[in-house]
Amino acid sequence: QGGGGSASPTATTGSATSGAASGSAGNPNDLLAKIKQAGVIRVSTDPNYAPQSFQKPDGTFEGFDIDVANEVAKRLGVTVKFITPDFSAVQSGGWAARWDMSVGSMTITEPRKKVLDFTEPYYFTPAQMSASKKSGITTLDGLAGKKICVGEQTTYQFWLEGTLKLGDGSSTAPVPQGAKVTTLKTDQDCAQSLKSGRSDFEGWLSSSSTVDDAIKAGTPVVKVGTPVFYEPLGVAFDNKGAPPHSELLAAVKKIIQEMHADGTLTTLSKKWFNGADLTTKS
Amino acid sequence: MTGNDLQPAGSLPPHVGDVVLRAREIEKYFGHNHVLRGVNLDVRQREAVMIIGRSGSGKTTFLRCLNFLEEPTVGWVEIDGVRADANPLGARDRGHRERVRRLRLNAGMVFQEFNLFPHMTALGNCTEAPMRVRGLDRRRAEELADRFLAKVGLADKRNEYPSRLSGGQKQRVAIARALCMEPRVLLFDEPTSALDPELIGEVLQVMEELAHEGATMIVVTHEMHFAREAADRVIFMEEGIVCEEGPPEQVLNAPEDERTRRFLRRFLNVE
Amino acid sequence: MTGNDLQPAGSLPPHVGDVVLRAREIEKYFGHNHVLRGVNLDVRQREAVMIIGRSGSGKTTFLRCLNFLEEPTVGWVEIDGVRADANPLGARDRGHRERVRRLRLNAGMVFQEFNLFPHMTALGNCTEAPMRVRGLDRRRAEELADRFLAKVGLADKRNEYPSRLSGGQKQRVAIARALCMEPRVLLFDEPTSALDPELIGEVLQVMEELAHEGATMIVVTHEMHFAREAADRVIFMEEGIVCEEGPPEQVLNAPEDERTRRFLRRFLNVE
Amino acid sequence: MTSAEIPASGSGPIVERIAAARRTARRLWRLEFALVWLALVLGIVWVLAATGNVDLEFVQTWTPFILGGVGFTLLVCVSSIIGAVVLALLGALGRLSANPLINGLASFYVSLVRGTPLLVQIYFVYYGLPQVGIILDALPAGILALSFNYGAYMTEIFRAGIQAVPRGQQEAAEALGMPSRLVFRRVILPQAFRIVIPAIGNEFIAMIKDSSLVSIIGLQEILWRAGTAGRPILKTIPAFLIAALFYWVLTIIFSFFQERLERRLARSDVR
Amino acid sequence: MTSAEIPASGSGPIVERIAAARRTARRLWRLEFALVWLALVLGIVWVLAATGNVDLEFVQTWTPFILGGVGFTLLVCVSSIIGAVVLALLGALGRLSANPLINGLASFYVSLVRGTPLLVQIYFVYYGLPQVGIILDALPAGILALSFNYGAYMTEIFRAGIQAVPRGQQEAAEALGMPSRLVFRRVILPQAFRIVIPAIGNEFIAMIKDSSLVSIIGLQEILWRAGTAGRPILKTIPAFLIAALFYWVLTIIFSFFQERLERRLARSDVR
Ligand SMILES: Nc1ncnc2c1ncn2[C@@H]1O[C@H](COP(=O)(O)OP(=O)(O)OP(=O)(O)O)[C@@H](O)[C@H]1O
Ligand SMILES: Nc1ncnc2c1ncn2[C@@H]1O[C@H](COP(=O)(O)OP(=O)(O)OP(=O)(O)O)[C@@H](O)[C@H]1O
Ligand SMILES: [Mg+2]
Ligand SMILES: [Mg+2]
Repeated sequence: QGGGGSASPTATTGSATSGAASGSAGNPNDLLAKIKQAGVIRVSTDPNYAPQSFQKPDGTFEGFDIDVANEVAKRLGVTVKFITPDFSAVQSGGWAARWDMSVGSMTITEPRKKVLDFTEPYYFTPAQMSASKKSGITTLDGLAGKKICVGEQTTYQFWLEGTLKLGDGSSTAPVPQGAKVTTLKTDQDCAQSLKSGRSDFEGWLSSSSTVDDAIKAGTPVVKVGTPVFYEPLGVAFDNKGAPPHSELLAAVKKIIQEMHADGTLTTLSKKWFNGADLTTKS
Repeated sequence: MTGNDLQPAGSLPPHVGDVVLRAREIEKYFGHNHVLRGVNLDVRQREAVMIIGRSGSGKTTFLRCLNFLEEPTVGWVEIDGVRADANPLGARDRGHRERVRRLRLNAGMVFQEFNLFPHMTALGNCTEAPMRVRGLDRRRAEELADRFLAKVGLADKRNEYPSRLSGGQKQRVAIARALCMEPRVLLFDEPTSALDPELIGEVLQVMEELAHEGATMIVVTHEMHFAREAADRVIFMEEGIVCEEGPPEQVLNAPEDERTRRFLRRFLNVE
Repeated sequence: MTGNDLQPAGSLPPHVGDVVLRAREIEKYFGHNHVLRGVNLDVRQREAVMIIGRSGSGKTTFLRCLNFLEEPTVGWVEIDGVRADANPLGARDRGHRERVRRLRLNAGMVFQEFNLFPHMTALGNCTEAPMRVRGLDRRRAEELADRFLAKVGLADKRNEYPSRLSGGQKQRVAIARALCMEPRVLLFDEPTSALDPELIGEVLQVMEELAHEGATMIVVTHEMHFAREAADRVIFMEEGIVCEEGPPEQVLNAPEDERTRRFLRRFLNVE
Repeated sequence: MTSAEIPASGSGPIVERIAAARRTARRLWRLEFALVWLALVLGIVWVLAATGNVDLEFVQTWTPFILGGVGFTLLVCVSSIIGAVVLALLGALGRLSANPLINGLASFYVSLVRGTPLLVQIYFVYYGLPQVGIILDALPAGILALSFNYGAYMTEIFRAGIQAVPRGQQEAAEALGMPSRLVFRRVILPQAFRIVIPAIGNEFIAMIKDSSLVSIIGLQEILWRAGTAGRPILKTIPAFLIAALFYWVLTIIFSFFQERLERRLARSDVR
Repeated sequence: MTSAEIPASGSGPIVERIAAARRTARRLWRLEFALVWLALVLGIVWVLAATGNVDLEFVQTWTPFILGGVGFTLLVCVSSIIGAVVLALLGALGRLSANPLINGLASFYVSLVRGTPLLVQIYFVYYGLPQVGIILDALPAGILALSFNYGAYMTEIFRAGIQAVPRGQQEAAEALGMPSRLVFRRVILPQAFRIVIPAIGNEFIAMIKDSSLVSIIGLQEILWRAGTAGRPILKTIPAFLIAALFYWVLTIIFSFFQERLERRLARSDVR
C-alpha cells in the first residue's frame, strides 16, 4: 500500500533510523522505546474522508494520511496498525494509550493544543466554499444571508460561527454577512443532501479536495471564490498519556521536517490531491 | 317451514306451544374426530329441554352448533323461521355470516364461564347489544335491563363491574344479558359447574323460575336433581347421538337404554 | 410433648393410635379480618378427619396454617414432635423458617388446583423432593414413586407430562407426589372441586382406599357423601371456630348445633 | 429487629401491635432503600468530581442550551408515539386478517422495518425519499421514520394484546348477534388496550432515547446539543453526562405516571 | 372460491372432501401471501434501480467488505446477550429480594441504565472508565456496555417471567419441604425461562441492530463498514441498503429459529 514509501530516498530513511536509535538510548520508559520494542505504532484514522483516509474493498486503508503515517513509521523503523475510533474521542485527548499517534488531518487549534501535542503542520487544507447550482450564486459575497452547510464540529462550522482559532496563528477570510449555519453529521452528508435533490441550504463549505470529488460524483455545486482559510494539519499526540512521549514527539517532529525538506510530502500531496502541492499555503 | 316436525318420545306437557327451534341431522367433525353423528331436535315454545350425558359425548358441541359458534359439518338449524345451513368452509361467505347473525338474535346463550365484558358494568353488559344490535335507544334499553336484572335479583348491582361480583352474581348477570335480547330460545351450557356449591343455589333458583314462567330453554347440565325438577324433557347423549329422550321421570328413573342406565348408576354413585 | 391432649367429642374409633398432629389456639388475622378465632385440633394416627363448613368460614385458611403456608397470627402446631410457633413477622427469621420446613416434611399437602410441576413428568414430580430433600438416590426414589403411582392407578402414566393428563389423573399424581415424602399426615383442600363430575370418582376412590389403609388425613370437603363414608371424625367450622365435632353419623345426621343444622339443610337442598 | 419481641411487647389488641410492627419494618425498609440510592448517587457524583468530569462552570454555561433539546425530544417522541400507535393498530389488524393481501402487506411491513436499523431508516427518509420527489423537512422526516419504526414493533405488541383477550369474549359478543366490526370495536379493542398499556409505556421510554438518532439529519435534540456543547471545548464526557441526566429524569417522570396508570387499570381489570 | 360447492362436489367421505378443500384453500392463501411479498420486494428493487441506487459495480466491489462486519456483529451480539442474561438473572433476583440493600442496588441499576442512552453508555465505558484506571479494548468495552444495557431491560423481563409463574407452584414446592433456593432453582426458574424466551428473542433482534452503535468506539461492524464504503464516494444510500439487507436477512434467519423454539416449548407448556 501507499506508493509514497518508494518515493522517499533511502538515505533519508537511514538518517531517521539513526536519529531514532539515539532516542532509544535516552529514556527506556518513553513511548518511543516501547513502540520500537513492539515494532508497531498504533495510528488513529477516520476512513470516512477520501482522499485523506478511506478503505479499499479488501479492508485495507489508503489515502494521503495513510501514506504519511506509513512513511513516518518506516522512518521510525516500525510498521503501522490503524485504529478507527470516533473523531470526537481523538480530538478530546485522554486516549488511555489505546493508540499512540493521530495522523488524521487534524487541524491545529488553540483548544486542542491544551490536550494534544502537535508537530508542525504536514500539510494545509484549503477551505473551499461552494454553492448549489440551483441557487445561481457564483461569488462568496453572494452567500450573504444564505444558509451554508458544514459537517458537525468541523473547523468550517467554527469559522462560520466566528470561533475558529487556528493553532499556527494564521488569519482567515471574513464570513459572508449574515450567513446561517446548517450542520449535518459529516461534510459528505451536505453533498448527499444536494445530490438527493434537497435544497435546505445554498452554500457548502468543505475542503477543496472534498468539493472537487463531490463535483466529480455529480453533485450540483460550483466552487465560489478562493479558499477562505488554510487549515494547518498536524500529527497529534495525547499530551497526558501515561508513558512519557517527549522523545517520540521529538522524533516525529524531526521526521516531518525531513519529509518537508526532501520533497516526500510534496510528492504524496501531488499524488492524492490531483497534482496540487498542499504542503505550503498558496 | 322446511322441516317436518319430529315426534318427541313420550307425550308433550300441556303448556308447550309451536316448534321454535329445529335442528336436523347435525353432524360435526373435528378433523377426523366424528363428534356429532346426526342429531335431530325440535323444541317447542315454553319447553325446557335438559341434555345429559357423560363427558366427551358431544353435549357442548351440539349446543354450540345450535347457534353456529361451532360450524356444523352437515345439517341445518332453524330458529323462529331463520334457517342456516351447515357451511363448513363458509368463514368468508358474507351471506352465510349474515344469516347466522340473524339466527343468533333469537338464541340467547349463557356460558359456563360467564364471559361477561369486564370493562362494562352489569348494566352496560345488558344494554350493549340491545342498543347496538337491536337499535333500542338508551332509555328503553336501560328499562329493559333493569327489569331483567331485577328478575335475577340484582337490581342493586346494576352499576358494579363484573370484577366486584361473586360467581353466582356474575352468572345471573350473564342470564340477564341474554334475556335482554328477548330471544325465543335460551341456551345454557352447564351454567353452574364453574360455581362453588354455595353459589349454585342462586343460579338454579333463577333458572327454575324462568322454566316455570315458560321460557323456552335448552340446558346442558350435570345437576340431576335440577333436571328432575325443572325439565319438561330430558335428552341423554352418548358418542354424538341421542340415545334416549323423554320426560324426566322416565329417562332418569326408568331408563330403557343400557348406556343411560350405566351412566346414571356411575353418576349417582359419586354423588 | 408439650401439649395436653384434647378430649375429642364422641368416642374414638378403635383403629386410631397416638396423637401425631396438635394445633393449639390457632388464630389468624388478614389485616383486621379475624378469620380464625382460636382453633384446636388433635389428630391421631390412622384417623381421617373431614372439615366441613360454609364458604368463607376459614377451612382453607386453617388447613394452610397447619403447614404454615399461611403464617398463623397466634398459636402453635406440632407434627410428629416438630413444633413451630406462630411468628407473624418471622419471614426473615432463619430459625423459624427452618423449623417450618422440617414440620412440612411430615405434612403432605394436596392442593385443590393440583399444582403439579408442568416441566417434569409424573415420575419427576414424584421423585424431585424425595431425591433433593430426603436425599434418596435416584433408584430408590423411583422405586418409591412407582409404588405410589401404581397405588393411585397411574403406573402406565409415569412418563407423561402433566399437560397430557386429565384432571382426575393430575389430582392422583398430586396425591402420589405427597405420598412419596411418606409424611405422617396428609392434608387435602377440596381435592375434587376443580374436577368435573366424571373425574371426581377416580380421586375419591383413591382417597377412600387411603383412609381404609389407615393413612392419617385431614380433608376439607364439600362432598357430604364422601365424608359420611370415609371420615372417622367430622368437624364443622363457622366464622373461624369449630362449632361441632364428632363421628360422621352424629354431625351429619343429628347435629346438635343450630348453625350446623342450618348449613346442612341448605346444602342438601341444592344437591 | 427480631420478630419474637413484637407480639409479646406493647399493649392493645395483637392485630394492632402486628400492624404497627409491620409499619415500622416497612418504613425502615424504605429508608434503607432510599439510603442505598442516595449512597449510589453520591458515589457516582463523587467519582465524577474526583476525575474532573464535573465542571461547574461548564454545567452552568451549557445546561440551558442542552435543556433546550428537551422540548424538542419530547415533541419528536410524543408525535412519533401517536403515529406509531395508529400504524400499529392498522398493522395488527392486518397481521390478524384472513385476507392474504392485507396480511402479506402488514407482515412485510413488520419484517422489513424490524429487520433494519432505525438509523438507516432515518437516513433513507431524509436523503432517499427526495429521489422519488418526496422532500420532507428534518422534523417531519424524523417523526415519520420513528413512527414507522416503532409502529412495526408495536404492531406485534398490539397483535399479542388482541390475541390475549380471551376467546370467550368474542364468542359472547357474537352470540349476542353483534357483527364482527362491532365485536372488535366495543369488546376486543378496549380490553386489548388495557393489556398493552405497560408495553407501550416501555416503548415510549425506549423511544425517548432512540430519538437521539434523528440528530443524524440535523435535529437538535438533547444528545446532539450535548455533543455540540462539549466537543469544541473537548468536554464530551461532561456534556454527555448532563444529557444522560436529563434522559434519566425524563424516564423517571414518565415511569412514575406509567406506574400510576397501570395500577389504576389493574384495579378494575380483575376478571 | 365459493364454499357452497365443496361439500356437494367430489366423492369420498365428507370429512375427506372438506379436508381437501381446506388444504387447497390454505395452499392458495400461502401462494397469494408469497406473491404479495414477492411483488413488494420487486417493487422496492425496481424503485431503487429506477432512482439509480442499485449500482451493481458498487455492490460487487463492496459487498464482501460490508459482509465482513457480519461475523463481528454476531460476535458482539452473542457475547452480549449471554452477558445480559447473566446480569438480568442477578438483577431480577435483586429486584425481587426482600433485602433493601440488594433490592436498592438492583433497582438503581435498572433505572440508571434504562434511563440513559446506549450511545452514552458505550462512550462512557470506552472513554470514561480509563479515567479511573480501567482501560478496556474496544471489543470487551462494547460487549460490556451492551451487556449492561440489555441486562437492565431484560431484568424487567425476567422479573415479570418469575412473577408469572403461578404462586401455587411455589407453595407446592414449599409444602414438599424444599428450601427456598431449591424452590427457585428447580421449580420457578425453569418455568420462568420458558415464559421469557420470546421476549429474549425480541431483545436479541433489537440488539443485532443496536450493536451498530459500538462503531463509535471504532468497532467495524456492518453499518460502520457500509458508511465507510459509501461516504467517500457519495454512495451512502446504496451502501446503507446493502447493510440493511444484511440486517434483515440476519433477523429473518434468527426469527425463524426463534419461532421453532417457541413452538417446541409451547407444545409441552400447556398446563
Ligand atoms: N375445538 C375442538 N377441537 C377438537 N376437538 C374438540 C373440540 N371441542 C371438543 N372436541 C372434542 O369433541 C368431543 C366432544 O366434546 P364436548 O365438549 O362436546 O363434550 P361434552 O359432552 O360437552 O363433555 P363435558 O361434559 O366434559 O363438557 C370430545 O372428544 C372433545 O375432545
Ligand atoms: N390471602 C387472603 N387475604 C385476605 N383475606 C383472605 C385471604 N384468604 C382468605 N381470606 C378471607 O378469609 C376468610 C376465610 O377464607 P377461607 O378461604 O379460609 O374460607 P373457606 O372456608 O375455605 O371457604 P371456601 O369453602 O369458599 O373455600 C374469607 O372471608 C376470605 O375472604
Ligand atoms: Mg361440555
Ligand atoms: Mg376453601
